[in-house]
Amino acid sequence: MATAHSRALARLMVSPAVILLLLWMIVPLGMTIYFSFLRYNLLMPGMESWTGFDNYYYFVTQASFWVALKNTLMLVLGVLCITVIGGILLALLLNQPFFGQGIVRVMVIAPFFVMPTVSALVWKNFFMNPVNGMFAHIAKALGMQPFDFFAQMPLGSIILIVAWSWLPFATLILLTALQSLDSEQMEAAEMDGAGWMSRFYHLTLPHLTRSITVVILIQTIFLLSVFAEILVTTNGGPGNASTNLPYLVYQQSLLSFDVGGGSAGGIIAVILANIVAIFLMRMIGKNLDA
Amino acid sequence: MARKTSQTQRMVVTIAAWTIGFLIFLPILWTIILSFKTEGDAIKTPLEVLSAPWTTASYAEVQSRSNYAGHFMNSVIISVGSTIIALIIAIPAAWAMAFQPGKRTKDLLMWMLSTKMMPAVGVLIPIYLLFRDFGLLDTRIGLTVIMTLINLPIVIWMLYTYFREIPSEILEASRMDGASLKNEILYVLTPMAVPGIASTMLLNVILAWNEAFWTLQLTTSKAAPLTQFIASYSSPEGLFYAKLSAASTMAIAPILILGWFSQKQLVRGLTFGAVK
Amino acid sequence: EELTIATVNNGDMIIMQKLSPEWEKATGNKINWVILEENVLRQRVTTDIATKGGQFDVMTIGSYEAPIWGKAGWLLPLDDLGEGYDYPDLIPSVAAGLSADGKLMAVPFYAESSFTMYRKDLFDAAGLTMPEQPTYADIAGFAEKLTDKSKEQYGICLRGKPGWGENMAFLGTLVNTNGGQWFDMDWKPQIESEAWKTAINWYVDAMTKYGPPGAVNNGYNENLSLFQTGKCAIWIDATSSAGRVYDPNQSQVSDKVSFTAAPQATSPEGSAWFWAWSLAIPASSTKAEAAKSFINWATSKDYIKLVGEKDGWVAVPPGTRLSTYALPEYQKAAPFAATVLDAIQSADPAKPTKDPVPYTGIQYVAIPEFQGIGTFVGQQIAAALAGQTTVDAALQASQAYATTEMTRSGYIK
Amino acid sequence: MGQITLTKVRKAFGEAEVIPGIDLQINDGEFVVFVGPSGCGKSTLLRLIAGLEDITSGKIEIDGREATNAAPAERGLAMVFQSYALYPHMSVRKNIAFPLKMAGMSDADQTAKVENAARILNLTNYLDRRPGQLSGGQRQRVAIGRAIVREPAAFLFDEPLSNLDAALRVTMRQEITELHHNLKTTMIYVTHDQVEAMTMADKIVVLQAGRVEQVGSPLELYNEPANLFVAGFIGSPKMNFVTGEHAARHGAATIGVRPEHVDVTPDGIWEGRVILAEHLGSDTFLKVDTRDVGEMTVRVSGEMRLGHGDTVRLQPRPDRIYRFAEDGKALK
Amino acid sequence: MGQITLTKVRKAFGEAEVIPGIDLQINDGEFVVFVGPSGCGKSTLLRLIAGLEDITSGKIEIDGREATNAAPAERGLAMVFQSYALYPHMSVRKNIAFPLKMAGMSDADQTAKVENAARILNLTNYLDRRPGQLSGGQRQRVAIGRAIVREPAAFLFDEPLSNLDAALRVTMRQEITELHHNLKTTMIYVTHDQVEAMTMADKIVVLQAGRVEQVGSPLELYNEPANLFVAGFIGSPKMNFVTGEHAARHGAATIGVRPEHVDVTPDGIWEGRVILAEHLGSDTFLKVDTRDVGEMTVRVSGEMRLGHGDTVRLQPRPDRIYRFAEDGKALK
Ligand SMILES: Nc1ncnc2c1ncn2[C@@H]1O[C@H](COP(=O)(O)OP(=O)(O)OP(=O)(O)O)[C@@H](O)[C@H]1O
Ligand SMILES: Nc1ncnc2c1ncn2[C@@H]1O[C@H](COP(=O)(O)OP(=O)(O)OP(=O)(O)O)[C@@H](O)[C@H]1O
Ligand SMILES: [Mg+2]
Ligand SMILES: [Mg+2]
Repeated sequence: MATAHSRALARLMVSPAVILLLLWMIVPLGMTIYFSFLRYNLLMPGMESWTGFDNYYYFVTQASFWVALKNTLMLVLGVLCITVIGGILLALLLNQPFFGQGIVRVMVIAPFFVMPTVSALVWKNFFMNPVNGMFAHIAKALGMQPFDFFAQMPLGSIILIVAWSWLPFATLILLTALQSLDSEQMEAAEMDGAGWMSRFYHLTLPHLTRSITVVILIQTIFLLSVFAEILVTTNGGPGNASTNLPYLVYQQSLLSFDVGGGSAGGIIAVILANIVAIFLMRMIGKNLDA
Repeated sequence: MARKTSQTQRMVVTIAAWTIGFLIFLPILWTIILSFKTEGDAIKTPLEVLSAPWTTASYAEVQSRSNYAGHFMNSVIISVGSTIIALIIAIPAAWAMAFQPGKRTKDLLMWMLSTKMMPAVGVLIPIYLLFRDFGLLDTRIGLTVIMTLINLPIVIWMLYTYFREIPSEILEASRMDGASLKNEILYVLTPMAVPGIASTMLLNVILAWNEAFWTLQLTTSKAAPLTQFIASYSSPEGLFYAKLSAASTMAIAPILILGWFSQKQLVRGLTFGAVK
Repeated sequence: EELTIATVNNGDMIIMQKLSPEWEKATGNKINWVILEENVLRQRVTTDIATKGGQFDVMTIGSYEAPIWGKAGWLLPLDDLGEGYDYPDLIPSVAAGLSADGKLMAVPFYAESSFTMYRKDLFDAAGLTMPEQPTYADIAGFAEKLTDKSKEQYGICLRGKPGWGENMAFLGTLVNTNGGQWFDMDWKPQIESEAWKTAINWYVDAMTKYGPPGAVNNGYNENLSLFQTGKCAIWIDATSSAGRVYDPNQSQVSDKVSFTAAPQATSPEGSAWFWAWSLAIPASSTKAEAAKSFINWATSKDYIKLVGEKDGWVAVPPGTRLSTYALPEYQKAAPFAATVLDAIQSADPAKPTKDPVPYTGIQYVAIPEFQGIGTFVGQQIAAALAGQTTVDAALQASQAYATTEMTRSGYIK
Repeated sequence: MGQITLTKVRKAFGEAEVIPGIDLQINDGEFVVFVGPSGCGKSTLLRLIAGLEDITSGKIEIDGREATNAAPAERGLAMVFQSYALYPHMSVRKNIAFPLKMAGMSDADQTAKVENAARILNLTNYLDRRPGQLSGGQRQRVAIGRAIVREPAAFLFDEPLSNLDAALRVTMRQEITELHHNLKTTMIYVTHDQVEAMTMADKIVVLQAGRVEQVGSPLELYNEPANLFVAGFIGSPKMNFVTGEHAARHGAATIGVRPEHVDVTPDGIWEGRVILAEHLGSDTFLKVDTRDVGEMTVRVSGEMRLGHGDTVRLQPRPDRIYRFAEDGKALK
Repeated sequence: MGQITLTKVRKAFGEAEVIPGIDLQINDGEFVVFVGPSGCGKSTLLRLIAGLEDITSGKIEIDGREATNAAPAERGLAMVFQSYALYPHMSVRKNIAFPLKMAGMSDADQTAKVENAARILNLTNYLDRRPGQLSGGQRQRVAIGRAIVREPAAFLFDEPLSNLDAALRVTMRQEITELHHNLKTTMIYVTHDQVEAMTMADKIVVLQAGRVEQVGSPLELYNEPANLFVAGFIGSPKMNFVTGEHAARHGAATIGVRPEHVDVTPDGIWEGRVILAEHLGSDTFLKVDTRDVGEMTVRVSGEMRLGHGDTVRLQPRPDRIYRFAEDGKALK
């Protein structure tokens, strides 16, 4: 099905989507780039002036920038590790026959539906709060000092909360993939004398690579811009221990109202995100075509 | 491989699965439980909480303070509306990419996805200015447009992967049968992709429903969805666990129920072409 | 007409929201409430007014914003609220703090200073007495004796959550009374000065030893609930808390609490803060008349009576009108009234520190750049409190940041 | 009604020239089969006729009218695909009615036509099922039904039976033949199974690498293959070829003998050892390794008690020896 | 080395009794084929032998040792699956080496064994490809390679050729036969294609509904089917059955004649009209509608110039008439 007519039609059909996304990318981004070269504080209207690369200079040279960069990566990697490894284990478990499969699946899937603000509030107040939270109550009941999550491991706590939200997603995709594993292949390996571990390592895991890449791609897209969880729990602190790039940009442009600096930060974040994107696409492209 | 899985093994799996499932679900369950307690009881130890009397007072309080119905309707309109618009734009695009692939199709798709990586905070001020100039602040239309744009790449990608599983012979058959392009998409492609479209819709309704940055920034009251509703409870003063729980429960309940009812559909579709 | 009103999710505002149908009924107007947490509210409102988005008809702003925005011409002057609005009755220092160029830019909804709240029962049990005017050294001593972590009883609760309106509010007063200041007369940041070091070291030391766990995340609201549930022996915070800890409906310690002035160290200047949550109308509002009518209602003497009758006299918004403090019902219900009034009247944003400074504001500096600097410094100190960095390092980073910002903004030539 | 003429039809996908230029005339009412090895361009040619691909150059006429640039639906042809290409979400009735609906026919007329087609194809009882609830053969029939109702000028079939199992394939191929008997509409049928080609076609077109090797009736191709390729392609098991001295003796570069034309007799001219004997009861197939002419496949009717390693002598029937020149062309 | 004995083997899936009880003896080195219609339990039986399913009751012995409860890997059997079940992410080399690796063999030994197997199977040039880059036949060979390297006591094949096209099926079936000749290992082969059964087996086991209908060599089954079911199942085209008066005349409830045992002669006893004539060149298949005995399929060697509608007379060969009793049992 490839006549000249149908090819022209195809181009026509993609164009609305392409044009919209192009506008969506170019217009605000263009304005952001423009702002990033201005000294522009929202609280001092009419004082805008051209500053060249100053904003970029200040943004990159502040100590928080490198910390934020590190935190962004830690957050993405941490959540990916937990969700992928946890997701595989959980998918393996749920793929076994057991009583009440449907109900357990409903329970496991639930966190995915909870909005980030709510999940952060729930974890922060009901669980991780060192005085009234459930963990504190349990620690006290066991005669231990309650652990102060957001002070002792701020980034870790956020990783935990975000991972909780994304674990169901990873689990579901991996479970679907597991169910598509050819049972004859497993039987063949069994005939070949492969034990449980060997079968997992030599068959299941390679079978899952495609799905794992997809999980990584999709989650990375969302994890690079984690924001609500930080805003609700730690506000990026203590210090900047849990500030990631989006939050740093938020601080700059919406807490200090330094739109110029924030825009420069935004552009830097876009560039970094695209570096990650290109890197990911390479990996995915290879994996998805195979 | 239907050999006897020993009864004990099955029990072990059952216990493990239930325990883990319960732990994962606990935060939600606990929120629901707390929402039916008084503020005083809600901060006690777990055992005391469970034995405390039940009350719906917090719901009444939350209801009297906020216009839940209004926020709820806005959430529904914005998330469903943006999903439908995204589908209308995405179906033809995905059709073209799946059935008329060119050398650049893959790159195009990846480019689309990469637009999702743009950090929203970085472009808030420009968008705010644009919205102000077009009179879109605090309008459902404005927010719907933003949600559409944010979710469009994912919608296109998901549809693209479903469409690719449809044999192109069927579309050719319809063309031989005299169907115009419109009819081909309307009568053949779309109905065949119904499961895929349904799960795409679900996922995007969920994502739009839970989106908490743009919804908070671009709306105030008339178009404010449930994320705004929950924001007013996010750090209120004094004893507040019960009210916060009630508000949280009310904010997530609709999507949770929708998700549970349609989870088969959702799960079936959540493969992003990863399962061959 | 439909008004959109943005406000903070504090108790007093929630009472206002609950009572607002009375006004709606009386005038036939309708209100859309946008109730947000303080940080989010400030950010939303600022974005909107600075870009002239025109989304709000009435905004709740603080004494920090009112003069700055008033000067920028973003706010509608509010000195014509009509006949019955008894302007002279507003506490003069409060009204002054909300004016720009001699015009009232926002009217106070409630105003507050800071003071010391403590648990009389615990003091008595330990055989301690709180002096009329405590010093920070006294406070540390008391806190030490009253801490019993096994019973979840903490000697002192102070704000730890970073933010210029959160931990820096308290820390500002602590620095001031230690003789420190934000900037010298040349706008050079003074954050690495001895006064700062003394103050912050006292704070970190006291909080680590006698404070509750998780203090870095405790803002005003968290501390309030800690105190209300009897977990704190001493709490230095806003005077507006008085009603809340004294209200038996909210507080488990209502009958065990006493109040006194904010502690001092070496200098009395700026030892207690000044803050007023106030209502203002953006200059761009197209519904100014209705908005004024609402503001008039919500800050009037009648409103105060209404709250007193409906929600109890302890709950009335404090610190705005002299007449409130003259009401016998209020004096009876709120024995702390005099202390509070005293604190508010003596807090003078115009003379915040021992040495002269080029700015106004006790716990803040009334320039636009302050929000960014204050937030940054707040975070650094929170990091020090959490033990992730040292006090010296935190102050050094803060000094560097503030210097950069002030240089960029052209204050430092 | 159903005459198709291809003139110098050429098709290239980018660089790759798949069909270098074909002239072909298909007459009204004929059953034409395209055969050839995989990848030789059978499907491509069919799709060019259908209009699903653009031709690179050349001309297609249908019933004397130029159709080179007509859209698929305008050509009045119907196609049955290898995978059936049924619409899985529609009932059988709707599937069959789909082309009529697209043509804007009234509901009543649609029903009448669909029921008539269902009767012809023995599908009346299945009209309300979905394709997923049908067996392979029934699905195939629905696909044909969808083609029939349009009363096309010609039917195009692309390996319509290759997804069916052996037994069903036999039945369906007889049904299609019968259908052609009844409808007498032109049919173009692509297959790579030469049994199908032999049993169904009025005219077989043998393709190789996009070129027509020979056109003719099945028995013409069997009896007088134009060249080595056709000789080897038509007939099962494959014709045995002998080159060298033994061929030269017949004045040819290569000679060919079909397995069924070799007899096992004690006085055969070629001696060899049986390396494989397949006993089907009805026939015995032998693979014989001869010293003189290499491996020979032989078909013997009925049972022959021979096994691996036995020595036999083979005798080709002299009137059944095919001769080919150096360039592969058949010698008369 | 490769002797398998089943004693009273019974298998039920929950309520459904799939195999009600089978006794079977497979000797060392034999090539045994299980045939039967779809769903008759062939795969199940094979999987019981492999150990991939538990037997419900009964006993399985391999080389005289009880293996009823042994794990699949312990039984020393190798299996080749219908879908090949290759490991898609491993190279051919790794696929073949996998069982050796699992057995903990040294790398050098693995390489040697793999290369030897590759040589036997003509896979040497493909060792570094992935299964996805191979043709169907090559994949099948890899699957066999994986079985060979283990030097199993017996090979189990479950319809190994049913995914291949007709021509390839013929080649592969000859390759497997040859492999058996060379290795002389016991092979158990499941198929529902009776041509495969006839050409490959030393011994055919005909199953129906989980029951053994007949066990014997291919020609035994062809010549002396034990009952109607076997008679109809073995032979292609299918045997023609006649009941009623004509059968009674032979003292049987039913008589059967194979298509290849009916001659077309002017003095045949049954007269009929040709309703279908398929000319393959080598043979002609006729479907004849007779007044006396219904539809008859007839195979004539070579070409016979008959077409649709011609009238013919048919004569069954008297020594080739099979007779069956009321209950389907063959009469001697
Ligand atoms: N869209 C295409 N782009 C590039 N090459 C193509 C395309 N379609 C077919 N070809 C090439 O054209 C040649 C002929 O393909 P075609 O499908 O017509 O063969 P065929 O005879 O139908 O084979 P088969 O019997 O396997 O179906 C093949 O070499 C194929 O690779
Ligand atoms: N796991 C199972 N659970 C229940 N019934 C089963 C199971 N496996 C097979 N059966 C049933 O057992 C019977 C025999 O199945 P089996 O797969 O052995 O047939 P087969 O002879 O191999 O058929 P085919 O030729 O189609 O492969 C069938 O009726 C099937 O439905
Ligand atoms: Mg083809
Ligand atoms: Mg089977």
